[in-house]
This record gives sequence, structure tokens and C-alpha cells, in this order.
Amino acid sequence: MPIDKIVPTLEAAVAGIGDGMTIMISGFGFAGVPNDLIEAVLKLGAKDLTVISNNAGTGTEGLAALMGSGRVRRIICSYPRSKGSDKFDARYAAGEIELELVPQGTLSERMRAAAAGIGAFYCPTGVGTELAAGKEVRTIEGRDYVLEMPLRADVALVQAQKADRWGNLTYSKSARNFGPVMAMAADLTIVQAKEIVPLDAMDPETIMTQSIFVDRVVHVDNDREWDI
Amino acid sequence: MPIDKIVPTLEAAVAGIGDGMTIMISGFGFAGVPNDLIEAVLKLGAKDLTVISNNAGTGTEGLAALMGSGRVRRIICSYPRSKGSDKFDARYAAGEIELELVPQGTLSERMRAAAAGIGAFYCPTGVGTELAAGKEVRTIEGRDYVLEMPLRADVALVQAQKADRWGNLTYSKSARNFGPVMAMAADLTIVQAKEIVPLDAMDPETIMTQSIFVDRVVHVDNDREWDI
Amino acid sequence: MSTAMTADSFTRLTRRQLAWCAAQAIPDGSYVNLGIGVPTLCANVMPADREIVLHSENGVLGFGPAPAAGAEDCDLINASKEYITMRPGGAFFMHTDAFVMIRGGHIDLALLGAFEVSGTGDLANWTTGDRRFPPGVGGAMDLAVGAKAIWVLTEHTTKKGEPKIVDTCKYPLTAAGVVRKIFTDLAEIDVSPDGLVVRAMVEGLTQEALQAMTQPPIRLADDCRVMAAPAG
Amino acid sequence: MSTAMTADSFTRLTRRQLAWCAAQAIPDGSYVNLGIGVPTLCANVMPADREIVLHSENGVLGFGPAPAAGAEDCDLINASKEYITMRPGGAFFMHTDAFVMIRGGHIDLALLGAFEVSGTGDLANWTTGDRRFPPGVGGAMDLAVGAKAIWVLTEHTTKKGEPKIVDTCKYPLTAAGVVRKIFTDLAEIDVSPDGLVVRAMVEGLTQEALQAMTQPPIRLADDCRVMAAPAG
Repeated sequence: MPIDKIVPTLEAAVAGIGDGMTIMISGFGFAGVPNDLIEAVLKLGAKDLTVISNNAGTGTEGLAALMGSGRVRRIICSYPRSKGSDKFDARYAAGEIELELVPQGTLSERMRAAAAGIGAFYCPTGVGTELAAGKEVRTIEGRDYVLEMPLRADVALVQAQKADRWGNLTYSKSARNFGPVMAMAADLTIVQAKEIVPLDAMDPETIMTQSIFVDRVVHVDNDREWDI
Repeated sequence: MPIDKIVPTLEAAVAGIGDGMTIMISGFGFAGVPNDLIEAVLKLGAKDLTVISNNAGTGTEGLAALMGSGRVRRIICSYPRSKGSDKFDARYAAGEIELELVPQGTLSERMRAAAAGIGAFYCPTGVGTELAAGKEVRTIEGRDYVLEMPLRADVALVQAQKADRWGNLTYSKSARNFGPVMAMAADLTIVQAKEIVPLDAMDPETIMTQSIFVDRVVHVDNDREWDI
Repeated sequence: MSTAMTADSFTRLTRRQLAWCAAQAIPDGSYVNLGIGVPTLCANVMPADREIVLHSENGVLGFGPAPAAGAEDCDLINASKEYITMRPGGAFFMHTDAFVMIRGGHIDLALLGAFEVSGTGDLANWTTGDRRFPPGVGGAMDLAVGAKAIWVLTEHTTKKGEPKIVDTCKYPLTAAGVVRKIFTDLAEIDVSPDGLVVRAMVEGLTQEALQAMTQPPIRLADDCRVMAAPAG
Repeated sequence: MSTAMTADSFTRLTRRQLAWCAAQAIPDGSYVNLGIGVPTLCANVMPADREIVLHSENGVLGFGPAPAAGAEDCDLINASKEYITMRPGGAFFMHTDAFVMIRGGHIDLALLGAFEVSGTGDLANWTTGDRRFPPGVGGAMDLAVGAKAIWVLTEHTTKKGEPKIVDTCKYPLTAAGVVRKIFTDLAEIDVSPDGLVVRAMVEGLTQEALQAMTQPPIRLADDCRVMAAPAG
């Protein structure tokens, strides 16, 4: 039977996302954020979520709407506060969202460790700072490192440029950012792609996320202007 | 001044490779082996080398010639013996080459750790086997891992398909194999490329080794039949 | 069942037939790594009505059978260094990423060769311990700990006729307790918590004869089938 | 040199001029990361006669200046989430690989903003410790430990006129002892093992006046230059 990971609707794409889950959300700033999938998760009503994303959203829609919804218990990110991150800022100030701040490179490396079956790794970033407080420190060849643990998720929501029915993906410019590593680090990887292409349309040399990492693909190509 | 990493000759490409150095050599089986660069290293006469490569060469030329030359003190690899690996086999049987056998995934992950500034990592591969003998074992969330150290090199010899003057690279099919990770893990990365293309010829979306990892590029496009 | 067995009362499968039997057992839609040796032959005998995505640790996903003579591409090989072809949907990537797939638990099934397999699924397939010859581990240990399931494809006995399915591996282990199923040129055997269960045997082979070539106790599944494959 | 200094005896550089001064000091052929804030402005004022490859932690190498109005691409931004353009030779890659470049020591130079810098090169640029506002670290700590050299680009004093170059950082550190050079809107200062050495100052500024705005002792280089940049 042909492998077909393409689902017809956003609703079908996010089916099964439930209370208490950990969700990775791709994007850096406004580039590469799967806004339609986030909105579908909001409609689904799942709550008590842990979100792993580099930022915490700006404006009133997409990631910001999720942050403001009261459904996110905790966010793991590197840079939550930006101009316009009012939704998150308010919840944070009110003590309604727990924040785990992780250096950006450590954040992506922890995801990769989860994806690659690495049990833990020694990382030079943050040694001696507040962000490494309480972490095991080890000196290796004269340099200090902190022990960092893998970061996995139940679900990854990823925005891509092109996808085929196996789930092979390409991205657009700096919208690639966290997409590939999140796709690898989650149990269930859900993709919104601007274009669906035939299985033989992608050059095997230039696929950036291989089909093995992708579970569901939904086609989203609207001209909607998001307030993000 | 324009950045120009292209050197005119194989001799110029390998200049400076000296006695006692550790050299990574790309390739898996006969695919992606930088035979011309290896030959240039042989002509250069550097000795007491440590070679890091997945295999130990077959036939009489390329990697096999290097193994048979008496200039290699030690090889770090996953699969030295194949049909036709007589040059290595003889040196090994005579006790003239030291072998560090590393599982293939651990080999490439150790290179990546060196490239990525990771101090060490806990790896599930090989736990309880002879290849993990003497290594630190740690139980993380109920699973055992062995501590693996980064693997770097003084020099990487890499075979690529296309290169530009900045050193951006693409590869051909399964000849990519260890090329990208070795290019990242060595202090001096030397590339033999089948095609040299203008700086604006490569699609920025599909460059597989970014110029930051490459030091020298030499154009090698001969029809030579190697005995490998 | 106490009739004397003669050497020619059954016929061993060829390597290609053994590969065929294993290939037909792979679930539709799986991502499957083919290890060095007999496993790589599976790519040539995959069931036509299923879409199974083949993985090779040298950075290839979605490959197909061997090319026609004359159509070989030196840059396109599998883990056994044999020429392959690509199917639509396939992809190339670097070695490190191939092992992210393996070690990270993304591969549904790995088919591996073996020197020995124990009745509890221990696998020995990287060295005989003979110090005159260099050992080679390749990706075997990574696959053994990383793939969601491990099947072994091997001749049932050594060239000397000794069992390769043993009580305790005498060769150094690749990994302990990882093998779930064994395909040999004589039988298909599940490694279950209750011991070895024969799911299929070649025509004319008896349990007694198979047991004589197998160290740990075996029992036949209630629905034990005849193991057969197209000639070739 | 004891003449009274008046507030208008010198003119602070604009942010763009500060970026320009730093950009002119970057060695030809360098791979340079531009951090959030003033550093990202450098891309617009790079010296035309040098080939310098700019890196952004969101997966971009070899970018150029901001696009012309109307030519912005939502998928093409820098670490400050500002629109950029690409130069020939540029490349895109995933975040993890951007930090392989950073943490692995492949970046020659990182230009970073700062809340505070100490006389020994300690850097504080990720949190003021005010618990009402969420802190943001971004890639600052990775760059601080990974880049081969760190330069800081910052206003010389806070909005309240207090020194940002201090004896001891009162804000939580990003990393200790990593800053090699400081470009401010008043001066270019080397962080040397012997203390802070002023390499250049804006026209009309005196050592005394600069010292009054700088906590650790400063001394002028023998060849201390006038720090100037094109208007704008």
C-alpha cells in the first residue's frame, strides 16, 4: 500500500494532541512558525501543555495566542521577550507560566541529543552562570562543561516549504531554523507545508528532513496575514 | 580582497601535512574517497600518521596504498577488513599498524562532537561489549550508556562534487558519507572537487558543507581508473 | 517421527531465497535497515505490493534493487558496497545523520547477519576473536541497540555444520538480548520470552533434524508453515 | 588637561556610526556573527573592499545588508528578526548546525551587545535580574564561549548616564573574561591583560571625561586615534 502521510485538514493533523503533552513549535521570530497548526491546537482545546519553542510569540495570533490562552503551563525557550510579546509577558508577570530559559545552542543541541539517542552531553555553554546552576560540571582536557540532558517532545509542529506523501521536506531560507531538529526529536511530527509535490519531484540530494522523521503533513497555502 | 580557497595543484593542497599528524579521510568503501589527495600525501612523505577513516582501503591504490606504505602508525575505523584489504591486513597481522575499532555511528558522532564543541557524550552503542571495555558507564533514566570522547583531526581530506571559491560544497549520492562531518571536525580541511563553480552558482538552500568549514579546494576531474 | 533423517530429505534455501522469505515478512510502510551480507540481498526481492523504505548506514534512504548491468553508479552503493538504485522519495544524507536515524530509534527494523545468535537473542556478528585478522564492527552495534526490532538473516549452520543458533555465544557479543526473529536457510524462528519458536521450516525438514542443528531447545508454532521461496 | 569639560565638547556616535566603526575593524576574510542590537546594524555598513562572511544563529551564513523597501522576504531575517539579503556564496542551514559553527569554535569573531562589561572582559547581556520581566539569553552564552574572539558594541553609558564598563558586573554574567574589544559611541577600547587601553575616542573627548564615564582605569594607546564615522 502506498505510504501516504498527507491528511486532509488541520483538524486531522492535530488529532490526538491531549492535555499535559509537550509540544515543540518551529520558528524563529516570525519566520517558520506553523501558525495554522497552532490555531488548530487552540481549537482542539488541549491544556496543561509544555511548549518548546525559541520565542514566546508576538502580537495576538499564533504562538502569542497560545501563550495567552491559559493552556500553557510551561515554556522552554531561549528568548521569550521581544517587542510585542505582551501575551506571554503578562502571563509570566502573573506567575501563570513557568519559564525554563535555555541558551539557544543548548536548546537545539538537547533536541538533537534526543533525536540521536544520546543519553546526555557535556556542553561548554553557560558554565558558571545562573543558567547552569545546579547542573553537574565536569572538567575535560582542562575545560569546564555542564551536563545537559536530551529534550524530546510528544509532538512537533513544523512549518515547511515543500512536502511529498512520504513526508520528505524542504524549507525556505531562514524559516528552516528549528524545523529539522524538532521533526527529529518528537514522537509525533506534524507538518504544515506550503506546497505538496509528487514523490519524485524532490531531488534526493537536497531533502532537508527525511521522510522517516515525519508522521503527518497538511497542505496550508493561504495568504492570511497573521498578527504576529 | 576576495576569499579564494582554491589552490592550483594537489601539491599545494596538501602542503604542510607533517609527521605525526592525525588525518581524517572521507569515503565509505570506494565511494567518496579522495584518492588524489591521498596520493599527494604519499608523495609528500609524511609519516607516523594516525588515519581516521571508515575503512582501510582495498586494492593497491588510494587508502590501501597509504596503509601499505609504512607511514601509518594507527588507524581509527569501524570496518577495516573487506575483500581486497590485503595491504592493511598484512600490516595488521605483522603488528605494524595499531587499530582502534569504533562502531560506525560512534565514529561519526565523536567527529561531530569535536566539530560542535561538545566535551563528551553518553552513547548507548556498545554497552557491555569489548569495544566499550574500560569506558565509563552511566545509567540515565534506566538505560546504560558509555562515555565517548570527541574525535578531531589535524587535517581532513574530503572528496566533493562541486565547490566554489569560498569552499561551499555539494556531494554526489552516497559519496557524501563522512565528508561533511570530517570537514567540520578537522583544523585544516582540504577538498578535492570534481567541479569548481562560480560563487553564485550554488543554491544557498542546498549547500551541504558550508564554506566556514573548508580551508583549501583543489580541482580534480580525471578519468583515472583507480585500483581500489 | 523417529525415522532416520537423510541428508537429502530437505533442501536448504539459497541466500537469495532466504532474503526473499525475510523480505516478505516485513510490514508494509516500514523503515528498514539492511545490514552487510544476506540482508542487503533483500532489496532485490522486496514484495511489489508494499511500500517499504530501505535505509543504508552510508547515508541512503529509499533505495531499490541492484541496477542493470552497465547502469552502475560508483557513487551509489549500499552498506555491503554493492551497487544500488534509488526509488522516488529517496534521500541522501551524511553518515552522522544516518546514525541519528539508527541510534535515535527511528528505524522500525534492522536485518542483520550473524556469526552466532543465542536462544535469548544475544547477537555476535563483529569478530571471531581471531587476533590474526582485524575485526570489523561497522554499524552493527549501533543498529543492535537503536533499531526498534532486530531480525537476523544467516545460514543455519557454519561451513563445518555447527549450529549458529547457540545456548551461549562464544564469540564476543555485539549486543545482548536484542534479536526478535531469525531467518535461516532452513527455518524462520521467533526469539520469544519462552524460548525459540519455529514459525516455518523448509519442506521435508523435521523438528528433530532442525533441533539437531540448533543448540537451544526449539518448539514448533501451532501454525508452523512450510518455508518456501521462488527458485533462484 | 585640567580644563573643565562641557557637555557639548564632544558628540556621541549614532548607533549606525558605532556599527560602522566596528565593521571597519573586522579583518578581511573573517567569519563573523552579528548579535542582537547594534551589531546587526554592521551588515549595512561593511567595508566594500573586504570579503567578510556574516553569520546569524538562525541558520544563515553570508548575508548582506537590509533589503530595499518593498523587497523584504518574511523567510529571510537575522538574529534581531530584521530583514536581510543574501550575498553570493551564502548558505542556509538548521539551527543546530548554526550552533555547531558557534560552539565548535568555527566563528572568528562575534559582535555582541551588552548591559555591562567589566575591565577584565566579563560580559553581562542576558538579564537585569528584574523578576518582573522574563529574561532572554538567545545565543549570547553560546557565542561568548564559542567564538574565537568577542567584541562588544554598546552605548558607553546607560540612559541614566551610568557607566556600562564597570569594575564588576552587577548583573548576572553571560560569560567571564571573554570580551577582547569594546566599541562604544565614545571610544574603541581594548581589554588587555594590563587593563583597558583606549585605541580611539570621538573628537573633543578627553581621557578625563572618558574616565569619568568608565569605572575601571583606562589608559590611552600611544597611537590613540580619533574615532569618526560618516554622518548618518
